[in-house]
Amino acid sequence: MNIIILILILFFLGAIITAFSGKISALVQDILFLIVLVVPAVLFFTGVDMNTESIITFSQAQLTFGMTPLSYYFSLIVMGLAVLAGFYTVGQMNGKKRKGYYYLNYILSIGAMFGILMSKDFISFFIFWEIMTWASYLIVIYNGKNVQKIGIKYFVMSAIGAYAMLMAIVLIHSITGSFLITDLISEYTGMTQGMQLLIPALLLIGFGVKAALMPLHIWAPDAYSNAPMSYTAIFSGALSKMGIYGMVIVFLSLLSKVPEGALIRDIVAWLAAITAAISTLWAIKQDDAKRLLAYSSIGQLGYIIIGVAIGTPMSIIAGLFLAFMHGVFKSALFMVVGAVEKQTGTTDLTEVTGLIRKMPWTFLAALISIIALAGIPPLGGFVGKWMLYESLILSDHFMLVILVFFSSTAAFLYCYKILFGFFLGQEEKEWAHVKEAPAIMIVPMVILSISSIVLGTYPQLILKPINAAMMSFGLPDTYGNLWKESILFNKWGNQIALAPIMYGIMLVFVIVTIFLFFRNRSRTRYVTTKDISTSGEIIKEHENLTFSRGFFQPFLRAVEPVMKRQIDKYMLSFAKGVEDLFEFTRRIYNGNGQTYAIYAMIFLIILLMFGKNLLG
Amino acid sequence: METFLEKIKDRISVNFELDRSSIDVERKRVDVQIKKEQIPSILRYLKENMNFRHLMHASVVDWLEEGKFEVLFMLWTPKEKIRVFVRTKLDRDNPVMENLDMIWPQLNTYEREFKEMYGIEFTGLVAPEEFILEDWEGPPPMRRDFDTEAYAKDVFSERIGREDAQDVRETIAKRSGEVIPDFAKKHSR
Amino acid sequence: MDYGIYQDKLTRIVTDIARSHSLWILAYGTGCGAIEVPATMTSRYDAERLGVRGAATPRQADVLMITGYLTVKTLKRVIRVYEQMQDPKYVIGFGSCAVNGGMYWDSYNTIKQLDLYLPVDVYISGCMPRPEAVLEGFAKLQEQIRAGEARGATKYKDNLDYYRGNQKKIIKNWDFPDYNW
Amino acid sequence: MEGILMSILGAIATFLLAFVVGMTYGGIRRKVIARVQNRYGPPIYQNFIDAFKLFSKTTAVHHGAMHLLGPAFLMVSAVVALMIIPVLRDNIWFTNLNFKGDLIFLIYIMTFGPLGMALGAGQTGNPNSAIGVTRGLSQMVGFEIPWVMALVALMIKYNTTSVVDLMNVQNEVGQWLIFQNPFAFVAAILASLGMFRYAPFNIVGAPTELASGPASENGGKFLFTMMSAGSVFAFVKLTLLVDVFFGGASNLIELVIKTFLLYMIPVMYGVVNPRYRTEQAVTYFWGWPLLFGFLAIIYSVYF
Repeated sequence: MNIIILILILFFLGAIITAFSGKISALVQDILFLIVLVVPAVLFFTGVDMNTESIITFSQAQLTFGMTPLSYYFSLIVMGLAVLAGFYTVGQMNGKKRKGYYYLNYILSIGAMFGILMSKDFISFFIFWEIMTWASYLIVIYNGKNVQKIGIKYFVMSAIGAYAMLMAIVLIHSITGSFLITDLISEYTGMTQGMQLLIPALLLIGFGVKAALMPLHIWAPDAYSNAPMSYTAIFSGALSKMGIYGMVIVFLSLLSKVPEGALIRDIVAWLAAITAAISTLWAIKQDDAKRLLAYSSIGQLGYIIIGVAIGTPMSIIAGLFLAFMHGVFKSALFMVVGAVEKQTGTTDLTEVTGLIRKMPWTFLAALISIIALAGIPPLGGFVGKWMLYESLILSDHFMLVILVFFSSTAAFLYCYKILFGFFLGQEEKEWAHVKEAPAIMIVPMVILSISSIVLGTYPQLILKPINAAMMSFGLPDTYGNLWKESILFNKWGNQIALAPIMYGIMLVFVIVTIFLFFRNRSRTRYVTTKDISTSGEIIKEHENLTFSRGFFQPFLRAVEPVMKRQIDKYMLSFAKGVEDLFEFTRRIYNGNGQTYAIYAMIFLIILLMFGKNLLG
Repeated sequence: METFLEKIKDRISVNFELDRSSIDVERKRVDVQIKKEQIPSILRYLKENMNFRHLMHASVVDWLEEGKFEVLFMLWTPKEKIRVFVRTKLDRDNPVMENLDMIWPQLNTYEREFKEMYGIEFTGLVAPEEFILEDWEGPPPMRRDFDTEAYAKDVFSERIGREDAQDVRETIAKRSGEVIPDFAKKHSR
Repeated sequence: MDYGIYQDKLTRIVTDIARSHSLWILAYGTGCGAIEVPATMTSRYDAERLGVRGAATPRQADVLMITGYLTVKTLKRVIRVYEQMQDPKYVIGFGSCAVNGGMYWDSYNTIKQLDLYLPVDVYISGCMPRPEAVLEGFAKLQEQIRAGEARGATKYKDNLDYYRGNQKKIIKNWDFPDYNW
Repeated sequence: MEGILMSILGAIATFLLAFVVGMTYGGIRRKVIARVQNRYGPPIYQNFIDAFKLFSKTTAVHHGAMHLLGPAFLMVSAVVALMIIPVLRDNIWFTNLNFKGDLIFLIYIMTFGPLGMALGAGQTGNPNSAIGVTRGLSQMVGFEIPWVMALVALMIKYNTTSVVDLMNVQNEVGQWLIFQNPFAFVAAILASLGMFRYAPFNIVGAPTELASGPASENGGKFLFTMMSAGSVFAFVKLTLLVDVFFGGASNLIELVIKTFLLYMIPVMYGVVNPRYRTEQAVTYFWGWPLLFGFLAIIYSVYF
């Protein structure tokens, strides 16, 4: 038996067994859950290589599985996050109800993601895509809150994406006669011009839903914030990357082959840039940490899509690098929020204050991840953003640079808000009892934040697989030549000289910081946050002066004209229009048998008249 | 104008069974002396029926010699531009009154002040914390029998060099030959 | 004498000169004296040429100016502010109310001897002192600092029991947080 | 080995230079403000006295780890930015880290300090600090746009993101980028008004509103660290402007003259202006500066 099939079977059988093992004991369920996540990961990292390929034949169709360098890269994200978030999940779900349901869907979606990455034909791709959508949908409505509003939004948008994708697949099959992705790529240049634009556009709609590209993003804030945080780490970190994965294939193997592709690319890049800017503004406005991070995820996915859509080698590296980094730091941040939620029971940034001394490890993970998210050197986020700016400037996309710069500067605002809201400010009596989260939740966060640091200093760790993936699309070998592509890198010498310079900077950082820290610490006296300079007024125990409401009110007033226009509202009015249309159609189907008979007659007549041409 | 003043006078005297001569009317001002039990009803009546919507001021006078506190409410009507003074006298030894801040919410502040400065109790007054005097443990300081100099001498130590400071008023009185009555010597500082 | 690591005489002299020429004042605007401070700081009298400059919070300030009478209620805040200031710190009593109670000598709520509660380095007399007098007060304070005599903070710390006793005598409901000292 | 020693010594020399120049400029600014207000004003070396006094304060309090780290982050960011920026042309002493002044890197490293400081200010628990921080961040979003536009205009024109490369294209006075692309200079200098945070953009510190904002809990050594870091930052910003628009400086005197003249622009703008509200300070940069930024980009793309 092939190892990919083995892994997939492990996932799907394991999911079911885990779901029902809760009957035995909760501990057994937890352990089984971890086994089902860890064993495939181990199998994957040890057993799967690029040559593994397997074909399952049903009566008519063939399902082809195999790994490409690109899917290997994305599997790194999925598998790594699945295991880390799995441990975190066990900690977070401890003592909660409907664990079996949750574990089942969790493992199913991981397995489906793995299946998507391993699919070499559109049928299995689509099947796994739907399993992933369904599993994540079931988790989104796990809380049972606002299912009508949130679940329907996610479901409708996913359905739109799925239908677009299905239409594209049918089109592809009708043209090429095959479901294999490789066949599409090889025959793509021979298609008519209309098809050359239509197929990628339809596929992009399908992928754009998962990657939360602008007009299709409206499900994301609600869905991300409604799912349990341990799954949102996967949702935002890995599941959204499936959209990116599809986009990379579409852009690199289809649209880059034809001159007309430039149009779609520019449109997508612009949409992504606007997504990034607007959702950043919305993130600033949120008072709930979950929603804030959800909007932030949409913005960050925007950067990634820009990188992929621009399509110069360097921008693709930037996009893929950012995809990995986003998986790392954003899932760490969602885990942080989950930990705070578990310990305090709320994620409202205006309520929780001063947890830094209560939850130091969580704060550390949050701090590092936030620095990485803000893109401040020397952490990993900076390297990605840096390459993105470089590639945008070198390819003369100056307006995109400005938009990206705007959103990444505005991102500092919500970065500060989330750190300040939870961890800084005055220590409140209400949260005096709060303890640090259990170790099983802390360790994944810390591992993720350490990887942010490591990847900032050694980006080549993942630049290598990125390079392999890009070479498989016929792009030049950038790993050795990257430093020629980039003026920056080149300036430092011909080798991968990022590490020494980062070491230099980190050395200065560490030395000066430690010097000042300990120097000041030894000569100062600790006082609590109640002992602040307030014109001499003594702050009582129950008083809390932390500034947390209306945090960026003046800024939001300044950008108000932009934020007035909400896509949600347009969508809703569109939905209202559709509803009216259906109301009209319902009048046609009035339930009267004679009317139906007339319709059938008309249809038959039309069929007789034009049938020949139609059936051709 | 006269007629309106007269109208007020009439109505008050009829409704609250007052002698017309006890209501003092000047130009644009009506002065009513009334029992403390009638205070809520007269204030309500004036506010709701006579359009005295505005509470200008509330104040307390310490009539030490009579053994009374006089509580004074000044009302105003914006339409006729007429003031009404409603006065009542409380027993100085047992100054208790009904809480009135449901009629005008700003009376709450006045009542807190009266309570602190004169020791007048308002039954049913909800005052979250002290108004001006923080941690005050002495007698209400605005009462005339409160000897502020003695209190200050007792509590705050004097800087050396000020002991021979003369009583300004006595010195001036001695110079001009004015006779200061005994009660004034004690209570007028 | 608590000069920390600056035991060396020369450094002490240099430090004192620097301290005397950089007095950041925290004007605790009680009473009518607060209005004289702007006059002292602005164009005509320009205290900034002596290095005198306003500080926004007690943590940054060197000099606490008590500009007028102090009620008990205010004294509580002043003590708190003084204790939040960082050593070395100086106190200037400003106007006759701060000196001996002034016209509030028989008030039931005004303290008459500031130096019972806080170590005062310089008193400026007058009701109110004109800006010239204020400047002279600053000059006196500078002289004291340069001579190494303005050691109010040390005095306060060493005789904390004395000051606390006086403070507690008039501040009845002592709710200072214990994290203060 | 000699190279390392030399670069360490050079780094120290650069830091001292930046500290002294920044502090002196600060003193000059106070003097200028005083003269404009018809005062005599403090001596020019007043800032050194203040700094020394702050440093020699014998006690201080802190509110926790982030409060200790905040000023340290500010200082680190200033030092790293200084190490990366080319202070003098082709001068071996001021090469510092062997890194050719990447502009994007510089922009990000220069925001790191204020962000670290913001965290430190956040932990103090003083509401004024947090309000000041939010104002500062909002203002940063404002001025960063025209600033980046000016730089992007130059980067696109010369196809580089390195300060050194930009310096190398302006060997003569006529080639200075202020003459090559005056719009970019205007946009950058208007953005730098916000960067220096002098009036009317001093909404962060705002002593009368916010009790000096993020600094409100910092006294003594913390304030000293912040003050020195601020001075070094001022020097870094001025040097960056000189490097980008005035062809850098080949000796110290030239550097001082150029930076001083540039420094006078925000100072002079500040002394005659009151303070903006936050949204005014943000939207100010989205008016004329933004227009000049667009003009700069159009100019560098089409001309």
